[in-house]
Amino acid sequence: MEATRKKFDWKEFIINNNTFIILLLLVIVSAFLSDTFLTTMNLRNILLQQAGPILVAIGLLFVILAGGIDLSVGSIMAVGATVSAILITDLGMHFSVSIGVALIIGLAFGLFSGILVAYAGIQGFVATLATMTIARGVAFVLTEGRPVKVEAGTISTLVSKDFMYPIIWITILLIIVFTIVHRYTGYGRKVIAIGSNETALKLAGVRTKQYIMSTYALSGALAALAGVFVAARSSTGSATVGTGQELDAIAAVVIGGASLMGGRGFVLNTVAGALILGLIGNIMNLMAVPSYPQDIIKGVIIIAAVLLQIATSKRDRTI
Amino acid sequence: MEATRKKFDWKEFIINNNTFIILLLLVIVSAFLSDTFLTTMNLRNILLQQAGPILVAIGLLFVILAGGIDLSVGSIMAVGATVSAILITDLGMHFSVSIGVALIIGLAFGLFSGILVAYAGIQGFVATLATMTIARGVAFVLTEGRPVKVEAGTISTLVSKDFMYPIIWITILLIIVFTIVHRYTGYGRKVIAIGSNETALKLAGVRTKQYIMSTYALSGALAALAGVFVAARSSTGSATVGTGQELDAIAAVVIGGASLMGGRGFVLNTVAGALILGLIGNIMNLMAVPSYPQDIIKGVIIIAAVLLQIATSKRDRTI
Amino acid sequence: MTPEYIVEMNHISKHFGGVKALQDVHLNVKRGEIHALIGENGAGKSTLMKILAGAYPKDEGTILIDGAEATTATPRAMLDMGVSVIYQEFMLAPDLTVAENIFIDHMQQGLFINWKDLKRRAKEQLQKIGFGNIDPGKKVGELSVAYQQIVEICKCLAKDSKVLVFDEPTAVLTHSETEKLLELIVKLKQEGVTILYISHRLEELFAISDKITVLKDGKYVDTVETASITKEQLVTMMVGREIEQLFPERNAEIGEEILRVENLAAGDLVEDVSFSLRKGEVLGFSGLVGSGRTETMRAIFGADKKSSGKVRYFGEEVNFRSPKQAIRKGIGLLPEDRKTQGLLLKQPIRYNATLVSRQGNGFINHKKEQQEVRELLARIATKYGSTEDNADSLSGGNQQKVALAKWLAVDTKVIILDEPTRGVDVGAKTEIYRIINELAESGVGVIIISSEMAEIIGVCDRAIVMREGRVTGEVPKENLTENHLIKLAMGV
Amino acid sequence: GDTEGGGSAEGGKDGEKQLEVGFALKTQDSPYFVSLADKVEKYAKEQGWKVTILDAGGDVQKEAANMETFIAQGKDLIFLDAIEPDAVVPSIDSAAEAGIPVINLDSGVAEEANDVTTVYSDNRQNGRLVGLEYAKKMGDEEIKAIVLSGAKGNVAGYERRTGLFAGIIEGKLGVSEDEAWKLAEEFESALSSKGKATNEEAKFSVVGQGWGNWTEEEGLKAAEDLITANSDLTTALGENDQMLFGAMTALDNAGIKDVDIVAAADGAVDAFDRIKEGGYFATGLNSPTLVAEKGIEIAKEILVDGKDPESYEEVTLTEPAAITKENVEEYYDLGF
Ligand SMILES: Nc1ncnc2c1ncn2[C@@H]1O[C@H](COP(=O)(O)OP(=O)(O)OP(=O)(O)O)[C@@H](O)[C@H]1O
Ligand SMILES: Nc1ncnc2c1ncn2[C@@H]1O[C@H](COP(=O)(O)OP(=O)(O)OP(=O)(O)O)[C@@H](O)[C@H]1O
Ligand SMILES: [Mg+2]
Ligand SMILES: [Mg+2]
Repeated sequence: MEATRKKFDWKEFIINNNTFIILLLLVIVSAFLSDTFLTTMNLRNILLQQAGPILVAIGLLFVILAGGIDLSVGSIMAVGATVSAILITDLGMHFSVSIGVALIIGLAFGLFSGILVAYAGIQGFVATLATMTIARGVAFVLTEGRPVKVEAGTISTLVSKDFMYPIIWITILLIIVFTIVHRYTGYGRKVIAIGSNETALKLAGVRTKQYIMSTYALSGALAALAGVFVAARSSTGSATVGTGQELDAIAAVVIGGASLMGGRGFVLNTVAGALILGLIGNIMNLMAVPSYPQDIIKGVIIIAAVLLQIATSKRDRTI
Repeated sequence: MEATRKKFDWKEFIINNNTFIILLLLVIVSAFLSDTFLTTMNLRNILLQQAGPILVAIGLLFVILAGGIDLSVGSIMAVGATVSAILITDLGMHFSVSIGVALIIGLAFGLFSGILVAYAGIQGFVATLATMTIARGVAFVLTEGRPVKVEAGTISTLVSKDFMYPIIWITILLIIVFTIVHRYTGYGRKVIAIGSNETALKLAGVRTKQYIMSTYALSGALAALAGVFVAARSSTGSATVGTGQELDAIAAVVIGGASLMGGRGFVLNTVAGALILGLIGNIMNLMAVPSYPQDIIKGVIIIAAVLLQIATSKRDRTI
Repeated sequence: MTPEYIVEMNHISKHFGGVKALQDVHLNVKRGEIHALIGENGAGKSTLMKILAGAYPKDEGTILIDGAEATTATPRAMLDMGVSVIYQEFMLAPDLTVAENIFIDHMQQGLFINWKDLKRRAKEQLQKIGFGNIDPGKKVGELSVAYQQIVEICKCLAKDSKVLVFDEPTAVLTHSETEKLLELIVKLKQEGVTILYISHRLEELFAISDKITVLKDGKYVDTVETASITKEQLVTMMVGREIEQLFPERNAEIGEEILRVENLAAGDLVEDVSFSLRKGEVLGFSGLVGSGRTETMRAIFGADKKSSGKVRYFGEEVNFRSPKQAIRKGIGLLPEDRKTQGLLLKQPIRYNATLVSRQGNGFINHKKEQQEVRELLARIATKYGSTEDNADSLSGGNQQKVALAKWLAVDTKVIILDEPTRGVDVGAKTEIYRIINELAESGVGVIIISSEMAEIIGVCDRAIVMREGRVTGEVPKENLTENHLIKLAMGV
Repeated sequence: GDTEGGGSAEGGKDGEKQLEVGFALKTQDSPYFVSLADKVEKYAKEQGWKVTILDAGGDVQKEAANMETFIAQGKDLIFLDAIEPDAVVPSIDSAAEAGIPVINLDSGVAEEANDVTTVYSDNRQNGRLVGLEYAKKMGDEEIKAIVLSGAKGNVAGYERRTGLFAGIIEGKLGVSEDEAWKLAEEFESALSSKGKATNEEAKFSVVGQGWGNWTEEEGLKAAEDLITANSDLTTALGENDQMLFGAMTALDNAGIKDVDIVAAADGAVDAFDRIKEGGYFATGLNSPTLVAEKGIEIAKEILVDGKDPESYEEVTLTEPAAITKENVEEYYDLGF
């Protein structure tokens, strides 16, 4: 109800939206660099490709908000992909049930990390490094190293054109849900508060351990879902799914402006961060940039994006 | 000059030496599990295999002590391996010169990360993630993706039996040097202090940025040397060297009891941490544990080791 | 029948490693009284309160709230029993807004948070205690320390507790805010809330408390009616000896001018500051919280950028771009917040004490260093276990001494002390004043920023008063009175 | 019996010493290698030998460690599937020094290595044969292709794609094999430095290279981007079958038809089925069964029959072949 009308503050606007501005810049540059970039087909591909990474990054965001880190997401993707495939193929389950089971198993792996961190007091980096190794091992043991082919018309429904590409809609829905959870629920705010000052919350009588544990569980479940997406896209559940995805996901969260110290970060910015990373790969492929320099360029763009982040949010110098 | 003689405090002793005790336990168990474990040949193999990982972990320890993290070590190993090989093969350099150049280039990559972190204010995780990508790309570009064969009798001198396996001696020497640097020099003291409270140190007149940068440079140089070791052992410089080594190195540092928050950690414990990880691999090989369950077992042992760490160093519960 | 005591703590013991923080301590508080808790730094006051709050488990003893024994002493359980604590170290989440922090454990009433409503409720709470000017939508990390303290208080008040514990709430507040807070506490008492109050500022205790319990070295000394005791008697109970003079005499010779600041501007706040400092002089800086004293000194010291103005040091114009340059020239600064800026809490006391003196990267002789540190700490009568214990094992006052010790280990010509006695007990305070005197007597120019006017008056040769980033007055020793200082600070 | 997993080579008390062999495998993350390991294990057991398999997970250092473990345990013979041809030489030589013969399976190693022989299906020749078949099919038509590669820095992958290029160029231009290899290497080199490569005369161009990590899902992703940028392509080349399966899905999704799927070498049963159906042009024969059979046969000659390990040729090739619709039935049982 404030009557004063403020002049539009450009600086403030840029600071608050720097991730989105970087994304926009990248889209514009890409559109100039390649004719095919803005085609429906390419944009749809990007969405289909990035749906999984976006979910993984969102799950990770919550872990990071609470001051943790999760390296196991890539491996849990593999568990999600292989479990859902095996249940359909070997046990003849309906694909929706198999997805449910895969999510629960992903959640269980997350819980495992969460218990190690919250209750056993192991540093998140190490606990999830261990879970990462274990989950990958489990995926390989389950499939005996052979990709499990899934019958068409089951899990592939998730990417079916006839149903308007469900995974895109699921992802958009989850983005909305988690934006709300982050901003409008006590859960979201407590997770942020824990990353900001855990002791304060404990002393306010909040069972912080449960919350910390829950973020890992959430991250595990979303990673498993991302794995299911991969399985759906290739109609195959393979134990190699998601290799290295953890680093991309962390990069996405940071490019989205979150602090790895916890307490600061937003869902939509994280989504933008994941898309930025995805776009970099996409445009280099479209332009047929030679493969070996691709890594170098990707590294440089990550640095540039983060520097832009920092430059547009710079506060006064203090020691 | 305190005159009081204390009774030997077992509890204190265990707390202070828990990493070494875990290592010892593992050695004893391994000796029981496998006859070949305690053979000279196997022990020598372990030393030759772990020389590189130990150096990488020590470099990383300094970064971590100062409150940072370095994901680029694995890729810098690849740069070290390929550069040293190419200089000998393509430019006909003497191998000692080529090693020197490789170290300098490794150091330069470390400096690059260090500048990004200390001066540009990028979070260490992301800066080194970018460097990791870039360094790997550089290694691929340099070799055009194909391993570079090095003539026998050059770089392989480093692992020659006739010279009593120089890399083992170099590693032991460096362990001693860095133990002294950590414990008995102002440099080591400052690195630890930065990890505890950088602001306090700045206000005490220390140019903390230089020190932070230097830890990354050190880590880069040691990683390159570890890469040279790999090249020496295989007489080949390959761009795929060191893939995933960063995670093992971080695990080694943490199993060695260091805190990823900075300020706490010891060189010898880190060495023990690296050896623990190495032994786990070695004994599973000796026992021919199938490769998929190996991952699972490795994860479980990491957790067990860290839990033992925590259990033997438990302080009073406080919030 | 309601029991006589609302809080009954009996035979409480607690140790941290080898340190016996509390031994067989009693604390009995009647309903509706303001009960003060006093003792030297490290006497165990905060520990006792943390045990009451369920933050620390006790080794032994019983706690009864309103006659009911607290068997499961977790923060949640104690909150449910009606005990809230405003901690000495702020317990806020800096990344969340004021409103969220105030209602941290009950943000939403329905499924979702109603931000408008949350902010409105927070505003109401803030207004209730007279700080309606704090924006409930602002992040706590962006507030000044004083305002953070207010939020912390507000957060506990929002819980409708039966028992409220204030652990040194005024250490970071200035005069006017302290007044407001004390008024509020009295009002709460009238509303039937029982108050436990900890402070090192004796005049506050005498102003509001009904009873005082004294702790010393982790042991219970006595509980007395405030009305029946004098300040001197109380100090003697606390310290175990008489303190003749809070502010010891100084015989420093004030010499030539060594530092001159002209029209200094820095940051958003400091606009036009000029003053000079002489050899052997103790110069006070007074003013309200946020008046820009800290920022002025940081700019001089090279910790922040100057935007304009000149600094002359021994007649020569200097422009320090980093603390290192200032330190090289012989200027030292003790920052106002020892926890975040002054100490390496998780490192040995020894490392802290040699933080400035050990600038080189060469070899360290640990034995020699230990000896040096022991001598240094003995000089300023620091209480500690071993030089190898971590700094966070020390009590507040002794932490402050260790932070100060690092400057005593080097030769300084000018030393700036920002709130040097914040949270320090009377006994330790006199010792710090003694150290200040020694420094001045040896020819060092000393600048003291203090929000305690008594301190400015008692210790300084001259005082500068600041308000909103400008110097509003310079007061010579003979004119140093509270009245005068307040007028200049408030701009009336 | 505490010899379970231990290092003891003793069999029964009076019985003959049980032979122990080790297999140092480069990775076990795809069906080919899983199948190779299974076959080696199976055939060795049929001989009554004890087999230990150690997997390097694609890590050169781990591979060296695995070799060292076998040497320390005093295995009677080591099978090796090397990650890199040069990097593994010191390990092979120290095995030889310890009197342990090493037989390379599936991957070639540098010539100077002191091994018995290398049993493999020649990646280069397989690629070339497939390339030749494909050139024959295309005749004078232009080939505009994308190529799906496995992992950066992988030697087998390099050999396979270069082989494909050589075969196509040789078939289209009718030059000698040597000449074709030279042109193919130039072509590869252009591809790796510019991201595209063309041989005008042969009317053959590669418009983009994607990295599929040998897997279907990553092959799909890489192919999607490449297809989008080049919707008028005629051919998807690949270094194995799995990645090309991904490419087929991508093509399907994009509604692009009539693109030929050409794999340099592999031999998944799945691929054979698709070749039969006609949706898949060809793949090179890389049969784990053949490699394992031949390897065990040589091992038996050395260990049991006492044949001189030095007497073997540098390489023992299993038959390379381009498997197309015409001959797929013949090879079907060798698939995996
Ligand atoms: N978490 C802890 N770990 C170790 N020792 C502690 C801890 N907390 C307090 N102590 C020790 O317990 C004793 C009592 O400390 P406490 O903080 O209760 O003193 P205090 O009376 O509140 O002092 P101050 O007036 O300085 O706040 C001190 O010796 C202190 O060093
Ligand atoms: N790091 C910071 N972040 C945000 N605001 C700050 C910071 N440091 C100081 N401020 C603000 O600048 C103002 C001036 O602070 P400064 O500490 O210089 O004042 P002061 O007169 O020294 O008061 P105090 O008694 O609190 O030390 C305060 O209102 C505070 O809110
Ligand atoms: Mg206290
Ligand atoms: Mg201040």
